[in-house]
Amino acid sequence: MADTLHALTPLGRPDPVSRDIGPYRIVERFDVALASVACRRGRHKDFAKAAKGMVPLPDPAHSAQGAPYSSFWVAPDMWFVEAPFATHEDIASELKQLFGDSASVTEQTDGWVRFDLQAHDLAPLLERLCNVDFPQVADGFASRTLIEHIGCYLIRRGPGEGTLYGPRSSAKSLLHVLETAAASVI
Amino acid sequence: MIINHPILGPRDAQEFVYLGDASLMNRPDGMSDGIEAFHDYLYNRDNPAGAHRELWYHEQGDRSWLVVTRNTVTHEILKVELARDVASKAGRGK
Amino acid sequence: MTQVNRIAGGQIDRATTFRFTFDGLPYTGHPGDTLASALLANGVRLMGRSFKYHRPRGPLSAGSEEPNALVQLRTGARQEPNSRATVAELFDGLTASSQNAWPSLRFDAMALNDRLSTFFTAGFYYKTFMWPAAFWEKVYEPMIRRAAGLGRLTREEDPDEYDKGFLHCDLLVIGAGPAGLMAALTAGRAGARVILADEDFRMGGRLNAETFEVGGQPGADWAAAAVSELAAIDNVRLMKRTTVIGAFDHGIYGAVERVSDHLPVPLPGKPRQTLWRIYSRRAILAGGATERPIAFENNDRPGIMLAGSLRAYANRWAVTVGDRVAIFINNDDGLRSATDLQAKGVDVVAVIDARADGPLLPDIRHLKGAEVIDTRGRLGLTSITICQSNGRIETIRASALGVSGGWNPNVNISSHHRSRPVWDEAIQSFIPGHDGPPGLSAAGAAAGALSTHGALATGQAQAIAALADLGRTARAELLPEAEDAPVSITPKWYVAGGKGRAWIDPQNDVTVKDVKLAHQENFTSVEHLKRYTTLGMATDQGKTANVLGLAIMAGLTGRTIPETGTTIYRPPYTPVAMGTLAGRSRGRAFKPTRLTPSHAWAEEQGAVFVEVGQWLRTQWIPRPGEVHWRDSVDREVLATRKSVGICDVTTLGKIDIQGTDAGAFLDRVYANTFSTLAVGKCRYGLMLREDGMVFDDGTTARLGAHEYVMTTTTANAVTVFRHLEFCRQVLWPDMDVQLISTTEAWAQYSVAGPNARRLLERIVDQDISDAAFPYMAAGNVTVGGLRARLFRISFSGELAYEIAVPARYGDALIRRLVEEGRAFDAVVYGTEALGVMRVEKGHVAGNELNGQSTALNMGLGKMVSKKKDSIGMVLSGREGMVDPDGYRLVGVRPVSPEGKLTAGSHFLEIGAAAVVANDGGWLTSKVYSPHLGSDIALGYLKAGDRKIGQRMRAVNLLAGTDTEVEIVSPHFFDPEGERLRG
Amino acid sequence: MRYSAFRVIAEALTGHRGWTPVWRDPEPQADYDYIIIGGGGHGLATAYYLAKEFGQSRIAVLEKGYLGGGNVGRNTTIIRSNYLLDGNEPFYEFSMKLWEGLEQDFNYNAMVSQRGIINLIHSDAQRDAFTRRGNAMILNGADAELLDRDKVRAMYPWLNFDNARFPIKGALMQRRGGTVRHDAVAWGYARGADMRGVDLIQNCEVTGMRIEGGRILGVETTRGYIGARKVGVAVAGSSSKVMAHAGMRLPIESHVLQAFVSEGLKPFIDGVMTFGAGHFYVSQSDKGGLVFGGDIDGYNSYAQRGNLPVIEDVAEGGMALMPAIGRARLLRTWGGIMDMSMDGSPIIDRTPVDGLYFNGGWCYGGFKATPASGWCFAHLLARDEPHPTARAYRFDRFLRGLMIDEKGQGATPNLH
Repeated sequence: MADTLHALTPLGRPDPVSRDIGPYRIVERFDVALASVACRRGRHKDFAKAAKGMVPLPDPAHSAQGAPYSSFWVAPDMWFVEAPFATHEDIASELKQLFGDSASVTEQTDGWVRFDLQAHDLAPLLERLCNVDFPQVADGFASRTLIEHIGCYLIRRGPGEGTLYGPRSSAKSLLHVLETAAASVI
Repeated sequence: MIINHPILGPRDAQEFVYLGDASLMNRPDGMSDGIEAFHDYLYNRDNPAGAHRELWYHEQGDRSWLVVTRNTVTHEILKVELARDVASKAGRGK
Repeated sequence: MTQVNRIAGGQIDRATTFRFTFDGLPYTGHPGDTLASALLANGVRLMGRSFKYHRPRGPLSAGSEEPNALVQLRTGARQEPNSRATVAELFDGLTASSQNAWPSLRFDAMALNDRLSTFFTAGFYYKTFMWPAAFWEKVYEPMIRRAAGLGRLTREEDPDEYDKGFLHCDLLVIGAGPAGLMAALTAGRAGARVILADEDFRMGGRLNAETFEVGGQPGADWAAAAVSELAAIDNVRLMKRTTVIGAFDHGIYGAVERVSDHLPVPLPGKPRQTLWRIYSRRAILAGGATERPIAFENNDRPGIMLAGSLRAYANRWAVTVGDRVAIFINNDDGLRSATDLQAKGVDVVAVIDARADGPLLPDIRHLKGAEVIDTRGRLGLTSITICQSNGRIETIRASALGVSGGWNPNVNISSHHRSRPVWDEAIQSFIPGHDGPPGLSAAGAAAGALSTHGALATGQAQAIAALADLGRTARAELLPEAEDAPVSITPKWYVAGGKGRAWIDPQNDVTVKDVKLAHQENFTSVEHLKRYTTLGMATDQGKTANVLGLAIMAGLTGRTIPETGTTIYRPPYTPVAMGTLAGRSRGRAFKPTRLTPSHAWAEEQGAVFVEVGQWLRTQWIPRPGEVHWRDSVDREVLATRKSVGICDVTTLGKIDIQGTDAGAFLDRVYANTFSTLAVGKCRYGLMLREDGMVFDDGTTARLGAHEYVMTTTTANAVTVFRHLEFCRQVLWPDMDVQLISTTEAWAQYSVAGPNARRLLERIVDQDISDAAFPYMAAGNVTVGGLRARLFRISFSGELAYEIAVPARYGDALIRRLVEEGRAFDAVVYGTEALGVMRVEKGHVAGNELNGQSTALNMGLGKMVSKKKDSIGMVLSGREGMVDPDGYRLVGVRPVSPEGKLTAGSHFLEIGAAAVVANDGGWLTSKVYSPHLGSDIALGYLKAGDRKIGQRMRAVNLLAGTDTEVEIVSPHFFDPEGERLRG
Repeated sequence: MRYSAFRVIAEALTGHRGWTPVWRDPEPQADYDYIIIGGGGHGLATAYYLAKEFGQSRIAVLEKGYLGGGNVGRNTTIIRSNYLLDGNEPFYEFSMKLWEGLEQDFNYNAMVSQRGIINLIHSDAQRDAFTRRGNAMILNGADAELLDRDKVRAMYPWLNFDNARFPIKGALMQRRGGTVRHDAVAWGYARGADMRGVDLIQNCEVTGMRIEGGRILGVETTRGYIGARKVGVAVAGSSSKVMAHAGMRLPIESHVLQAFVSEGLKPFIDGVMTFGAGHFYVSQSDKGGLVFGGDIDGYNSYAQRGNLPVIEDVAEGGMALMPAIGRARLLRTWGGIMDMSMDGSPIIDRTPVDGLYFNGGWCYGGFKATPASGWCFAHLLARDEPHPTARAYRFDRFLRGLMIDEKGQGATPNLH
C-alpha cells in the first residue's frame, strides 16, 4: 500500500535484526500487523458472534493462534489481534468491518517492537528479566510484565519459545536489556 | 506485596499504581452537590489502622482498577475486587 | 610467611596454594580458606582496629556476624571497604588492606583515643563541644568527621555489573545446615519446588565446623551427600553464596547471590552479584544460631574469639588461632572447643568454666566456678588472668581464648515484620515469635533446637507442615542418627568487679561501663540504650552484642530480660552492596530511553537532543557556522515564521477514545465541551484535577460519531491515561467508552508557517485547501496512498498542521517533508524553537502547567463550563481559587530591548524592597524572540490582568539582576490569530 | 545539671559518678493545664517552649512508648529552609533560625551542622523552577544560591557527570542547610522540659478523650484518666488514630517512608544532596554512614516497615548519581509512618473541640520543622492564636481553596 514511503523497524533499521547469544536467539519480527479490539459495553453477544470463526478470543492471560488472526488478551473485554503484515497491513479497517459497532478497534501495529525468543529452555533468561514464572505457566500464556522498567507483553509459546512485545520507542533499550541478560546467563 | 488480582491471580504490587481510599469512588454530583460535599469527598480520610479499602491500578498489567481490602498494620490483603464491578453494584452507572 | 598455625584435617584443598597479600605482605592459603582463616593460619591475628578507640582487633567469629576483622578487599576501583575477612573467600592474588588505622595497623596514631577513653564515654559529645557556638562546625565537627568511618570508598565508578532476577518456589529454605538440608530433602523428595539458599560457599552449616557424626558418618560428609542428593532433584534449586537479606510482604524474600566475589574479577558479561526476588509460598528459616561472648576486662584482644569459632577454624579450616589455647564458658557447648582442639593436638591450657556444676572434662585443666578477669597483649593475646572459685588469681600464658556465653538463635529474618522474639529460659536466649512473616516458620538452631538431632527433626517437621499447608504430603522418613545433647547453660553475661573496660559491642566500642552510664542517666529503655551508647549499630548490627547489652541492662534495672525489651532486626540480614540493589539501572541505562521515529534522521543531521521524561527529543539542529545555540534556534524560528518549519511531535500522548458514550465521557473529563464537536474537527481541551487545578491540556479530534483521539502533553501521557481509566471504570462504570494508547503507533509532525499548506499539498493526496480543510479540521487522509491523519492545529500562531503516519513510515515522512520543503526553504525545528513560538503566542506549557495553577490563573477561566458536571468544576470555584487579586498569566517584555530576563525571577513594583511582602509573582518561561528582537517571558502576576501596560521589575536575586519590564498581553505574536486561520 | 566540657572532664576524673538522670520518670498527676500527646520531637519541643518561652506550667507530655520514639528517632536528619511557597517558607526559615541557636538554648549538643544542601538540576525547566524557589527563599530572608554545572563538579567531582541518563546541569544550594543528630534533639528538648518541671510520662498511651459540651476535659490513658485544660496532639504518623478519639476525620493519610544507612565510610560526602532525576537524597553522618532515602512506599501503612521495590528504586537513584557507591554496603533499612497531608504541608490549628489543638500532617518534612513546630504550637496553645509564621497551616484551607502545595500534586498524599 505504502510503496512511496519506505518503512523502518523500531530499531531504526531497514530490516529486522536477530541475535544469537549462547543458546539464546533473539529475533525481531517486523511482519506482524496488530490491532486492539475492545468489546463495547453491553455488546458481548454481537461481539462474540462477529468474532466467531474469525478472531479467537482467548481467556484472560491467554493467547490463541488462528489464521489469519491470532490474538491475546490484554484487558477486560480487550484483545490484541495479530495477522501477517504483508496481507493485513490495514488490519484495523478489516477488523472494524468485521466487528461493526460491537467493538472499538484501534491500529497498534507500530506501537510495538516484537522480539521472538528461542532456546532449548528460556527459563534462565526470563527469570533474569521478569517476574513471570515461565516454567510453570502453560503454553499460550500471555501477560503484560515489567522488564527493566519497560512494560512488555510476554507470550509463552513453549518452554523454549516466547514472544515479547515492547513499546516501540524503547526498542533499543529493550534489545540492550535482552542482550545483556542473555550474555549474563550463558 | 502480592495482590491477588480477581482475573489474573497473584501479581506483584510493583505492577500497580496506588491511588488511595476507595471512598474516592463516591464522587458527588457536580450539578447537585457543592463545595462542601466535594471537599469532604476529596480531602478527608478515615485513614484506619486496620482494614482499609483502597484503589490500585494495574498499570503494568491489564489496566484494571481494583478495590483492595488490606490491613494497614500487617499489610495482609483480605479481599480484592474489580473496581468497575464494585462501582456498578454501588449504582454509579454513567 | 609460612602457615605456622595450619594443623591437620579440614576442608581445604592443600593441593593448590593461593598467594595473597594483606597490608602489602605476602601470604599463602588454600582453596576453601577465607581470608581470616588463611591469615590465622599464617599466624596473623591482628586484622583491624575498632571504630572509636582504635583498639587492635582480630576476628571474633568465623562467620558473617563478624564485628572486628573488617578489611578493604581488592584495590583500585574495585576496593571494597568493611569486608568481613571471616567470609571473604580466598582466591589466588587476593589483595586486602587494613582500614581505620594510620599510619599502620600495628601503630595507629588514633589509638590515642583509647588512652582518653575515660573522657569519651557513651554520649559524652552531647554534653560538650557547645562553646563557643561557632566552634562546632569550624573545629570540633570537622575533626570528628575526619576520624569518622571505617573503610574508604574510592571515588571511582564501580566497574562491575550487577544483575537482578526473579525466582518462584513452593518452599524457600534459608540456611543449609542440618535443619535446612533436612527440610529441603523432605520437601524436595515430595516433589515440591524448593530453593535452598545459604550464605556460605560450602553448604552444611555447623556440620562443617563440628566433629560429630550424622547417620554414622562425619557430619560434613553427611551434608555433602545431602547436597548431592538435592542437586539431583529437578525441582530443587541449590543456591550457595546466597544470603537471604530480608522477608518482605506476602512471601517475597530478597536474596543476594555472590556470583563472582570468589574470583579476581567477574567473567566477561557476568555480574559480580545478583539480587534475587524470591516469590515463595512458604519459607523455613534455618539460619542457625550465633554464639555470644561473655564480657570481661580487655576481652577484645586479637586471639580472643568465640569458642565455637575457635573450633570452626580448627575443624573446617585446619587452623589453630594460637599455640596455647584457653576456653572460657558458661555452657556445655563450649567444652567441645576444648576437646576438639585437644584432639587436633593443640595445647589447651585451661577451661575456665563459670559454672560450679556440669560435667568435668578429663585430661584438661577444667576450672569450675572460675572467671577470666583480665587479659594482656597489646596487638595479640599473650596471657589471661583468671579468678578461681576459691578467689585465687592466676595468670595463664595463652595466645588464644575461646569464649562462649551461649548461643542466640538467628531470629533476624523472623523479626523483619517487626515481630518480637520471645525469651526462652532453657537456652537463655530469644527465639522467633509467633507473629513473624506469614508463611515463615523456623527450624533448627534458629528455632532454638540447638542439637543436631533437634535440627534434623525440626527441619523435617517444618517442611512437612509447610507442605501440608500447601495441600501436599511429604513423608517423615527415618532421621539419621545424630547427637541430641541438651542445652546446659548457666547465665553469665559479664564478669563483675573490675575497674577496666569489658566490651559488649566491640566494633563500636560499647562497654559494660557505657551500659551502666546509660542506666545511671535513665536511658533504660532498650531503644534509648541502643541510641545513647550506639550498641548494636555497627556493621554487624549487634548480632553478637545485642542480647548481652540487654541482659546487662536488665540486671541493672532489676527487671527480667523480656521485661527490659527485645531486640528486633531490620533488613538486610547482612549488609548489601548498593550496586547489587541497583542492578543494571545505572549510567545511561538508569531508565529506558524512548526514541521517536525521526531519531535516526535527526542524528544524521547532527541534532542536539534533550531529555524530556524518558524521551530524547531534538532540541535544535546546528548548521555549519552556527556557534551558539541561539544562532540555531533563532534561525529555526525565523525560518518557520517566514516560510515553513517541521517539528517531530510524536512524543505527545495520544489516546484513542471510542464508544457510544465517548463524547459524554469527554465532557466529564474536560472542563470544556466535546460532545458537540463536529466529526472531522478538533478542539483545544483543558483538563482539570478534581481539586480544580489544571491537570493537562491538548487537542482532541473527533474522527467519527463514537471515535475521538485525544492528545496530551508529553509529560502527562501516562497519568492522563490512568486518570481516564479511573473515570471510566470507577466513577462512571457503565459508560460505553474504550481507551487505548496510540502514542507510539503514530509518527506525528507539526508543519507550521505560511507555506505549511503548500508543503503539505505536495504530500497529502487529498484537497487540503482552507475551504476543504479549515482551521481546526481533523481527519484521515492518505500520503501516497498510505493511511495518515491530519489535524489543522497550531501552537505557534502560524498556519499549521500536524500530520501523522504509522510510526514505521515516520523516518520516510520526515525525509519526504524535508525534500519537498526545499522548495520553501523549510527548516526542521526542535523543542527550543517550539518553546519560543509557543511563548510568543502565549500558550501555556510545562512551566505554567505546574499543578499549582487554575484555569483562571492561565486566563482560561471561561473554558470551565458550569453547564455540565466535569472533574474539577466544583472545587475550582473555591474562594481562594477565584480571588480577583490572584495570579494571572501575563506577558513580560524588558523595557529596554537589551534587557535580560530569567525564568524564575520574581515581580517587584518599581522601588519596592526585595521582601516577600512585595512579591508580585514570577516569570514562568522566558525565551528570546527573534521576531520581537528581545527577551520575552510569560509570568504569573498577582492581579496581572489589571496590570497590563504597567511597568514593574523582574528581579533575580540569585544572580543579582534587576530588569525593568513592561507587563503585556501574553499574546506577543499575531494576537488576532489571522495567520493561523490563513 | 549543666553540661559543659569542664563537667565532662571533672566527671571523667571522678569515675562518672555524678551524672544524674536526664529526665525523671514521674507518675502522672490527676490533671494538668496542658497535656501534650506525643513525646516525639514536636511534642517535646512544644512542652519545652510552653515552659520556657510562654511561661506556662503544669504541663505533661504523654508518650505511648519511649521519649523520642516518634519520627524524630527515625529520619534522615536533614534541616533546610528551601521552600517555595509563602505559606511555608517563613515558617521553615524561623525553624532554621531556631536550629542555629538551639544547642546553647537547651544546653545539649545536638550537632547542628550547616554543611549545606544542594538540590541538583537536570533540565531547563527544573532550573527555572529552582530559580523561582531560590528567589522566594531570599525574599523570605533565607539564603540560596544557584550553582552551575562546573561549580557542582568542583564540589563533588565524582558524581556522574559524563555518563548520565539525566545529566547534571547545576544545583540550587542552601549553605545553611545541613544535618542534626536527631535523637539528641529529642533528648535535649526532653531534658530541657524536664528541668522546667514538665512531666514526661512514658509508656502512657492515650485511649480516649473526655469531651463534654464541645470542650475537652481530659484524656483516658493506659495509666488512667488525666484531666487537662488544654490538650495538644502532636503524634504525626498516628494523627488519624488519636484524633478519631475526638470524632475527627483528617485530611491526612498514614504512609511508610523508608530510610537507609550504609556501613561507616571514611569522609565521602560533606553536605546534603538531592538527585533531581530520581528518588534519592543523601548525606553522611558524623559516624561515617551514608544516610539516604527516597520516596515513600506509596500505600497507606502503619507497619513501620516497607518493601523491596522502594529499596531498589532508591539504590538505582543512588547509583545513577554516584556510581562510586556500588561497593558501599547498605547496612540498615527502617520505616517510619508519615502523616501525608492532602497538599504536602502541615496543620497547626485549633479543632472544633474547645481546648483541643492539633499539630500534624508533616509528611516527610517534620524533622527540620521540629523547633518551629514546637514554638508555634506552644504559641497557639498558650495564646489561642496562631504564630505569624504558621498562620497558613489551617484545617480549613482545603475548604477555602488555599492549599499550600509545593509540588503541585493536588489531593494525592502519596505524591507529596
